[in-house]
Amino acid sequence: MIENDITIRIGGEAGMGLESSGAGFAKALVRGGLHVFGVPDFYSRIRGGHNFFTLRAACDPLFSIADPVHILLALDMESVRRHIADLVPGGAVVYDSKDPLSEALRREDVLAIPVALSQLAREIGGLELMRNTLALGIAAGLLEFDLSYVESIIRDNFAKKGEDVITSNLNVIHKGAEIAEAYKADFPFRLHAVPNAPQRILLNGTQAFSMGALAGGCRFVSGYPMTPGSPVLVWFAQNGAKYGAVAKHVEDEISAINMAIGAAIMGARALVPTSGGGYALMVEGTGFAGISETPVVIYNAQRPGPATGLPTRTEQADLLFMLHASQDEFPRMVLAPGTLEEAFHLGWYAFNVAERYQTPVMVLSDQFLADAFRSLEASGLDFDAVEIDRGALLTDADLDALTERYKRYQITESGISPRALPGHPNAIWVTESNEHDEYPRIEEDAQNRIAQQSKRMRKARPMAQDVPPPTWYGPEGAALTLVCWGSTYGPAREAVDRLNAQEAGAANLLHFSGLEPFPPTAEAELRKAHKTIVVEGNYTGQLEILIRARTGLSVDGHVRRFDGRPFRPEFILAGLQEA
Amino acid sequence: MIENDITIRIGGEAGMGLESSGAGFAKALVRGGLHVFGVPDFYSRIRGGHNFFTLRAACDPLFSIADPVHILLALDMESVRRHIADLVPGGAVVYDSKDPLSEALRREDVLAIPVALSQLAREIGGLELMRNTLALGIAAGLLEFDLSYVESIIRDNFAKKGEDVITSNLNVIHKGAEIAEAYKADFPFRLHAVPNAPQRILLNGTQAFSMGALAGGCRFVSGYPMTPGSPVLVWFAQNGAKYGAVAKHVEDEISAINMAIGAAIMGARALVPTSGGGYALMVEGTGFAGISETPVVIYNAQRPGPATGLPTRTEQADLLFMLHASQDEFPRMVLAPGTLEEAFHLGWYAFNVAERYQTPVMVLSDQFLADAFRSLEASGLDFDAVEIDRGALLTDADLDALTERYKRYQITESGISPRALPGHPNAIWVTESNEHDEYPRIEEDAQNRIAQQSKRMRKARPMAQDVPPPTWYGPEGAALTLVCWGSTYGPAREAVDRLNAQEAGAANLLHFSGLEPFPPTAEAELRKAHKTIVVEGNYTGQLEILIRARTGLSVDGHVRRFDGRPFRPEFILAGLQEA
Amino acid sequence: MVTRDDYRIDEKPTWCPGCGDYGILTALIRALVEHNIAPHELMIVTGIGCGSKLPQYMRVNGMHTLHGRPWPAAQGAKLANHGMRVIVVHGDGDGYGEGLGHFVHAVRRNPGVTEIVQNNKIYGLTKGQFSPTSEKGWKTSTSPYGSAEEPAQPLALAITHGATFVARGYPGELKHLIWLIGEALEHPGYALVDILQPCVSFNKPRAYEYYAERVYKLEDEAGYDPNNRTAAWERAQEWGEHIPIGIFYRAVPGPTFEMLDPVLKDSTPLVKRPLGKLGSAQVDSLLAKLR
Amino acid sequence: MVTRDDYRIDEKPTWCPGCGDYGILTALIRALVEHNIAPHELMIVTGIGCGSKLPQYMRVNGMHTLHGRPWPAAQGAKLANHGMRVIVVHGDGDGYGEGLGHFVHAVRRNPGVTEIVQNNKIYGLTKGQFSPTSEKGWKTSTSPYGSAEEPAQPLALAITHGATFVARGYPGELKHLIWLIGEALEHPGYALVDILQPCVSFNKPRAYEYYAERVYKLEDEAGYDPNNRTAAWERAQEWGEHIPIGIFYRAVPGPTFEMLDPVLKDSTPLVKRPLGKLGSAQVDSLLAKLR
Ligand SMILES: Cc1ncc(C[n+]2csc(CCOP(=O)(O)OP(=O)(O)O)c2C)c(N)n1
Ligand SMILES: Cc1ncc(C[n+]2csc(CCOP(=O)(O)OP(=O)(O)O)c2C)c(N)n1
Ligand code: SF4
Ligand code: SF4
Ligand SMILES: [Mg+2]
Ligand SMILES: [Mg+2]
Repeated sequence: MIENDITIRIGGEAGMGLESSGAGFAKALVRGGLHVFGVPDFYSRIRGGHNFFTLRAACDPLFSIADPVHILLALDMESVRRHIADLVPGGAVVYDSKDPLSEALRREDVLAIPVALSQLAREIGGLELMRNTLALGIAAGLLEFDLSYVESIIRDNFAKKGEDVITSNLNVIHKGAEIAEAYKADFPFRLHAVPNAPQRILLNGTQAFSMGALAGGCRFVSGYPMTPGSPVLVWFAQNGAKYGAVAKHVEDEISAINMAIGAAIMGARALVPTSGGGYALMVEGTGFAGISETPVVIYNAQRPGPATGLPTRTEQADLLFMLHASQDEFPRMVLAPGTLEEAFHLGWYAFNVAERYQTPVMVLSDQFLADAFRSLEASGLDFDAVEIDRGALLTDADLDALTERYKRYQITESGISPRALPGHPNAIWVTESNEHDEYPRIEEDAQNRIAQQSKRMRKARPMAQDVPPPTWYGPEGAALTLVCWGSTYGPAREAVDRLNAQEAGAANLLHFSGLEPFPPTAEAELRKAHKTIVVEGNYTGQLEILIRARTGLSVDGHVRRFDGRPFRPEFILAGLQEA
Repeated sequence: MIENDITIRIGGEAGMGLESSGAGFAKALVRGGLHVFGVPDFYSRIRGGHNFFTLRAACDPLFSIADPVHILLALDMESVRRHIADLVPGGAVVYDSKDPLSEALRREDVLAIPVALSQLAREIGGLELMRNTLALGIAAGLLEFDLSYVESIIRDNFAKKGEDVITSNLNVIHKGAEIAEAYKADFPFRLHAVPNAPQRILLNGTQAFSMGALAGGCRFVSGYPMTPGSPVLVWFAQNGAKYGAVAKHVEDEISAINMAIGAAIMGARALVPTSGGGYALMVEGTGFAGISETPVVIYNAQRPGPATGLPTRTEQADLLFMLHASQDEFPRMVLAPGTLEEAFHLGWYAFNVAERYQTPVMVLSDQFLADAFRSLEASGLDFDAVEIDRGALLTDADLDALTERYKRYQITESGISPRALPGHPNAIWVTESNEHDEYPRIEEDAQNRIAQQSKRMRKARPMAQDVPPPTWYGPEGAALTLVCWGSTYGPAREAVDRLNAQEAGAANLLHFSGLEPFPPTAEAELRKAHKTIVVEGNYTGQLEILIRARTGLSVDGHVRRFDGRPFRPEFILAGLQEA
Repeated sequence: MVTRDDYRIDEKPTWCPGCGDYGILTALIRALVEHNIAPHELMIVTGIGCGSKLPQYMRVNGMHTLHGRPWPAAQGAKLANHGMRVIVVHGDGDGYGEGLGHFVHAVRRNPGVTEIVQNNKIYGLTKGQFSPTSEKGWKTSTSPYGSAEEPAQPLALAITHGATFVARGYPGELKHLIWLIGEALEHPGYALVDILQPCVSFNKPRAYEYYAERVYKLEDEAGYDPNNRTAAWERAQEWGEHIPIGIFYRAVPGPTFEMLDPVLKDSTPLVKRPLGKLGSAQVDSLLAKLR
Repeated sequence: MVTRDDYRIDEKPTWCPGCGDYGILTALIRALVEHNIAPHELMIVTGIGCGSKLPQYMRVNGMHTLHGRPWPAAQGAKLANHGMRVIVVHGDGDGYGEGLGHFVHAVRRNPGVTEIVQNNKIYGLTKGQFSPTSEKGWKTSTSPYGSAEEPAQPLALAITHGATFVARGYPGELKHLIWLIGEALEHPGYALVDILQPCVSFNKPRAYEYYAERVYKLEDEAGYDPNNRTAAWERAQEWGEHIPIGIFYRAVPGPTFEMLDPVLKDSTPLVKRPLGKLGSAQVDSLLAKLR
């Protein structure tokens, strides 16, 4: 019996409810004390097509899914076709017996479990849609996973729908487990609950970032729906009001960023969630925030492009775009969380940096990080560590004491000008998108331009001290260093673990979550590596380009992926063979 | 008597007609066989403020204005205040005698010529506005420039307004020359016409680029007014119809680029002229052109930003922005003409490249290049060299012969897919902004994504062969190499000339007019230099960053300017002291 | 003779079963066939949304552009080749939300383009957020407390800005819809056909049953005069128990945007003209201004 | 008591002598003073254009934003601090051209914001191109053959989309304009004052003389009922020999966009609330959903 590290894949059409039942089952596993990593793979359509949800569970913390699948729950024949090859020898495929498995789809080394999924779901649960639940019940049964955890989730999730719904779901689950009984003996994998594990949480990057932002004082969110960025907008629309955060779905992205700027000038911590194509429409507004020194946080959950591209898939190809977006120059910070913990942390940290330096801060996520679920200790979202630092913000008392005309854009050594929020009689001023003097008056004089542009650009120096430095994972001085940024951290970390398991000290990982200003320590850290391979999700190697632009250093190789699918450890390991 | 290289500056308020009279006078100088370089310096307002126009003339070709001024025509006291210090010893200031020159504004070594400019203009010409003409008449008189050239311009320019207007202008000019008589003896500078010089032309970068584009088959221009890009839109609106080019001023920049894309898909060579802030709104459209492989030419006349910035001034700070604009990646070409000749040449060349590689081509100009006037031989606009190469465009005959379903995005070795224009019964296809297969159908499959994204990106390889390589000016193997891009060529060239005049072989110049794909020869050329100083108009040193990103090379120093004013040779030379 | 086969393609729509977009696709193809318009003579320009995938599901030239931007692309296409027929198709979020500005500006120009709107009063493809045509108070994932906006009035807006053919259809009345689209196609100027499109996944309260009970045809109302602009404007805003479909307003259009262009007026389409080097007389006329 | 001195600043407008923007600035300040609104209680949000420089020429809080984008910034400002009065000021090119979409969407929301438009029917700052409100056939540098577009109908459009205060003023009738702006400021919801603004540099045919001969006040017309929406819509489109100014439409507004927000409704402005860390009960309620 293999007890740890089990992967279940459930596949079917859009509209079959894969995501919610997958997430529910994942929660049950977490309640059972297991660690979970879950990744949805969805087409950009509402019904039909082929979607699947991959759920990996283990006793140890997980940072990625992995390739081999132990149980395939195929709600349609397409799911068998696509995924049968991914099953490990000894794995099981559950499929609807209404369609027989063709010869080509049979595997000798795989346990075939034909079940009248739809029919039984209808008969027992009353709804064909419950075939997910039935299939998951079979999986639980095969794995000998304690059904009480699944039951508790069903009770919680359907509490509002009443006892009848709960009962029929429970019946379906039990039916599944009952069916599994007959096959268990031939199935060598188990996933037993870990009895006294701490109570963990299960969430995705959208939730981690949103909660971080909320904790960091984000009180104004304006956005326009765009996958995979809009879940943050939806999160705030649905949860924000309770905590005093206004969330508006507005007419377009141009409006979203300019509303946020208007709100931020008034003093609200403001966020615009979007994806790359939506961000493209925010470029002019970003420059306005830059010259007007307005703190706004821009969240871009990247997806493959250009243009509409692959709306529901993942990529990391907006780095250099965000870094240079807008005509002319101004300081900005670009952050890219690699884990849920970082997504939470940078979620609140971004607002401090934005207000401290009075400039736009960009958080680069991607569909993988935004949508993938992971279990973690509740302390992983470190609410206690949250600080709210509003930077050089003048208080009413400061303003009461003001005797001269307030200078919103005062020239200072640091480049940071003490900031007054509108409303005080002693600080009356006009936010300017034209070049301006200190008050600000519109001013075209050359010396003034030099003074104001230099003042703004000077802020980049202290900002560089506040940008998160790249961090190491794995043994010091390893023969091979993987270099990555953002969401690639998880799969790269597991790749490193596997390399070191083969050969101790073989590999380590240097991860960038701060990209602009380029971390001052980065060059020294990179020079520590013996051999550097950059692992990133784009065609041209944008981190590699950035490293060369900032340090002149060339790396030794790369593993890149740009097919819209997230990295997996196996992909990286295979890529290393060629890199 | 100093005979060559004379600079006249005329200053006054917006609305006084400085630009048109300055340009008229410049034309007269050109008709007189002289070379001319003229630069307007304007505030972003319609009336009032302080504008000036600097006109340099010489027997030899000019590539820049220079600092010292020989004649200051001050239509108001502000002009004296601002520019009196710029006069060379022995220079002259003409000002309106209605306001006396204060002690502080007097210079012992400068010839003061108080004239009742407004009053005389009214009395003789009937219009106060003619004081420009009067002042220019005085300048002509002082310089002993043959008035017949000025007269010929007046006759041509006012031909439509009738004899009366012509006569009063002529009277005013003659009055000016007559006034000058009394001062000539004390004024040591002359600008005699060069009798048998070839008939030259006088134009600015806007005109050079527009004519190049028109000659290159540009037949569709959609734009939205934005200084300093809109003059190209206006040029086409006013001149295009005669040559069959449609020009539309549309509701915004988003519309402009998407209209151009629509027109380009149908087969028209399409251009969008704008400035950085307008381009910011075209970023999403650029990506659409990228993924749909639509040839469009984007013209950005840069101005200082961010946001509204300094609307009527110059800078070169949009390079990295344009180079990375849009989410995800696709090949593009970025061109930056350094001279009028190049503006013309790249004007038509851009359309060939765009169609050859079916992708956006960006032409980076700036306010300096767009607005500055220069004389050149008519052959400088080499209409004979123009070629129209539409790339892999299928003819009706090709399409008639088609037996299979047409594949718009056929996978090819070069990445270029033969292109059909819509309308033929054998080639029916849908332009896609989603990722797609060859036909194209919308397709999310991973292998297909790899195939299509790689196909598009592959085009960058042959494109690199078509990007203009950096060019040398000055002696080979010089001790110092100035490196520049775009409009900085002229002033940098003159700086090099001056350095070499001091010490033969002291300096040369490496000029980039092609920036993306990064010219394959660039690294080798840069390695030829002993000491490299990058001269560019932005704060962070964008070409310098690009050079490091592409080659790993660090340059030895830089001279940068970001105050909204164009480079002048003196500024570069002074900067070299510090670099 | 154009037949339905000419428009047939081997591609199954990815729309949800029961989606109103199927009916719109059918009606469009049938109107095109009835009016003898061949696929290669036609360019269908769409935005991004469920409905905007339409040109993928018929054999036709198309431009599947950007969210909110079909109008600019369509106008560019029409100006470049006014010999081709251009139809703009988009959803309510696309053309009345992100692209509302383009819509109004396009109407003002009277381009020779037909506009067909899949108005399901919801964002379908992004999973059901409220749209500009959602009713006030509508609860969705981004408006859990109800939308706080008056719905946009695209028909009234088009009437206000000089449109001369403004209609509303409903795929539950397929024949009527085919007829409407046909009339729009024959209209010698800009024509709008807004369509009540049931979205069975995200806008269940506005599904077929809802409309079936409420729609009535203006054509069936004896006194209704589609030439009365003010009455049309008022009727375009009627909503609730009774929902009018049919031709709200129809008048004789002026010259189209294309035909007002000095280059295109009564002349060969731009892309059909030879593209060669400038002649020496042309070069001279350009240089003459610079001397 | 607020006085004119409170709004005085030592800054000479850069507008052309004779520009209609001077009169609008005067009228605005006088209305603010008459209605006792102090500069620090006020935020004036403008776009980019000649007129949009206005907040530089009075002592007031302002946001001089981007071309076409004053509305989004203004709505963000109002939502963040509904305790402050927000006025949007922009030109016709700005708010009815580049920003037309934002305008319509803003009107639909009924924000508690007053909108004042310097409508000179031309692009002033970029030197005289035709604008969305230019008459059809208008010749400018970008329309040498005459503009080919029907003018936008901003007043009719606002009426169509639920606006409850829609007026037009003219700086040549300064007292009337002051009164109009004052009425708009007192209106408890969105209010629009579109202003016929002479541009002496680029729109000479639409200078003071032209309007002086043609404008008439709706208030002077006995039978005019500003509560009749359809009549207001019709009148809003009258143009030519007679040009109406005054209040076209006025009705009782519903709750504003701000007051429909669950967080803001009848409560302290957002930015006046303390910004602290989440309490442990709040953290628990967030985490509870993840278990
Ligand atoms: C610039 C941009 N913003 C957002 C999106 C995401 N998006 C795709 S479709 C859509 C809404 C579609 O709604 P609608 O136009 O009504 O079409 P439907 O799906 O209802 O047919 C959105 C917001 C996008 N593709 N591009
Ligand atoms: C995105 C963008 N496009 C274009 C411009 C250039 N621009 C500045 S003002 C203006 C037009 C102004 O017209 P209007 O709003 O009517 O104001 P007016 O000058 O007439 O008062 C334009 C096009 C800009 N600043 N930003
Ligand atoms: S989500 Fe709605 S609009 Fe989209 S395909 Fe499904 S039913 Fe049609
Ligand atoms: S150009 Fe016109 S709108 Fe602008 S300041 Fe001058 S008169 Fe006023
Ligand atoms: Mg919709
Ligand atoms: Mg205007």
